[in-house]
Amino acid sequence: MKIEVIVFGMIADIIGKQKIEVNNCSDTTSLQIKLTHDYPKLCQQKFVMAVYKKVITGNTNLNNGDVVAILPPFAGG
Amino acid sequence: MKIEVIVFGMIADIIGKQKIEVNNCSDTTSLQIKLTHDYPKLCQQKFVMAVYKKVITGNTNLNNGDVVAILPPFAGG
Amino acid sequence: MKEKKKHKVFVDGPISPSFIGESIAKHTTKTTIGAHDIFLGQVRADEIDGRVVKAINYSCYEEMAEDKFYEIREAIFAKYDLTCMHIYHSRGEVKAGEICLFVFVSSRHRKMAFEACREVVEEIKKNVPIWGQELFEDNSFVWKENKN
Amino acid sequence: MKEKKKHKVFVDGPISPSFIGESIAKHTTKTTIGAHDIFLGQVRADEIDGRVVKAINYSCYEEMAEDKFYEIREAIFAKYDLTCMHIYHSRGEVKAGEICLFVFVSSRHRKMAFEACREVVEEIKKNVPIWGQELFEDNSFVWKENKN
Repeated sequence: MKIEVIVFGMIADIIGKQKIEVNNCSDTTSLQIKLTHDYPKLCQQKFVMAVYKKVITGNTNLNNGDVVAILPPFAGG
Repeated sequence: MKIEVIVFGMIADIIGKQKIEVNNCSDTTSLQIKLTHDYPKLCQQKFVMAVYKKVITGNTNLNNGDVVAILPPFAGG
Repeated sequence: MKEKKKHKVFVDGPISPSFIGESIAKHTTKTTIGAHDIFLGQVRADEIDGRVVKAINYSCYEEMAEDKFYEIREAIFAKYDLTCMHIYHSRGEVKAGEICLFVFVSSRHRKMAFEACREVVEEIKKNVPIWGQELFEDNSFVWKENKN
Repeated sequence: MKEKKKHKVFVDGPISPSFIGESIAKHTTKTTIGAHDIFLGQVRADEIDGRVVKAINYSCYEEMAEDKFYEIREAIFAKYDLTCMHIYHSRGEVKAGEICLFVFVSSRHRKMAFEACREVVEEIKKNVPIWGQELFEDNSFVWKENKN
């Protein structure tokens, strides 16, 4: 099972690319644990996650091929 | 004793000119009584008076040569 | 950085969109500004008793109006931390669809700009001696009344 | 009279003052409008740890941002009686003193225009996935953080 993870702003600086693939994460909490394990600097970073362009507020199930975005605090305007 | 009275907007329509001279009014209340006597249509009209560009809120003494403006409701913007 | 220079508020006829664009462009050098709020009053083609307003003819008690604009300016700079503020109001005829009032407030942050701009517009409507004849196609008119 | 046509929000680089002037001019034919409120965000030359910001480089999650702009638009037309509303936001580099955000709200009366414009700006700052690198003279940068 593959999840496509897209990252923005300072999160992209930490991860070093704009898109990664993550295997074997069945929900957003396990995805977050895996990402902070692989990229420890993420722990010091504020961010929200969006599944298919919708910001999630609690743990959300993921399916093969889902697109999850990691979004640091917005700074438009 | 002469008071110079300047009028604007619909008040000028009622009086038929933009400036008149009024004699023997020692305060703004007596001026108002004289004006509404001479121009009865003023009674149906909302207005404030300004002495030397300051809107007055109560009866105000007048001296020879004072300039009093009769101002209908403002409609700027 | 505060700019409190007094300029002429009244302009003859409508305020042109290109003048507004040029006013905005002049602020490019003021790099402490983060937020502008601009209010524009535009003449509506209102229908009144079956007749349609084609223009408003503005008149004012100019000496008193200039004093009031100055007081509004002083009070707003005392109350808010603004970089600059400009007011322009038409005198004479302004057609429906054209602009008769231009209030331009600039500040570091948006909160100040929004609040100050709104307050200036309310003060102008309430305290500045300006009147308008709403002119119809047949050259008859009614005196404009401001609503809240 | 409501105009809810979806247009592209993102523009590459700064929003020019003449574009703003032209946008205002386009509303001359809409004679039910009595009030416009325009908010402009301008890049500040802030000093951060002794270095001065020379520009902001904006990036976004474009697909999500366009969805959010659409949601903001729908919600604001449902809540307020507006004639029209336009939003433009920069993408890429915008120098200090240049304009990066243009929100343009038009209504019959000023109250609606003021309230809707302010609400749109707050919604953009809060809910649209846009980020900015504050660039310094030496090409180093920090990520911009929005204040309330």
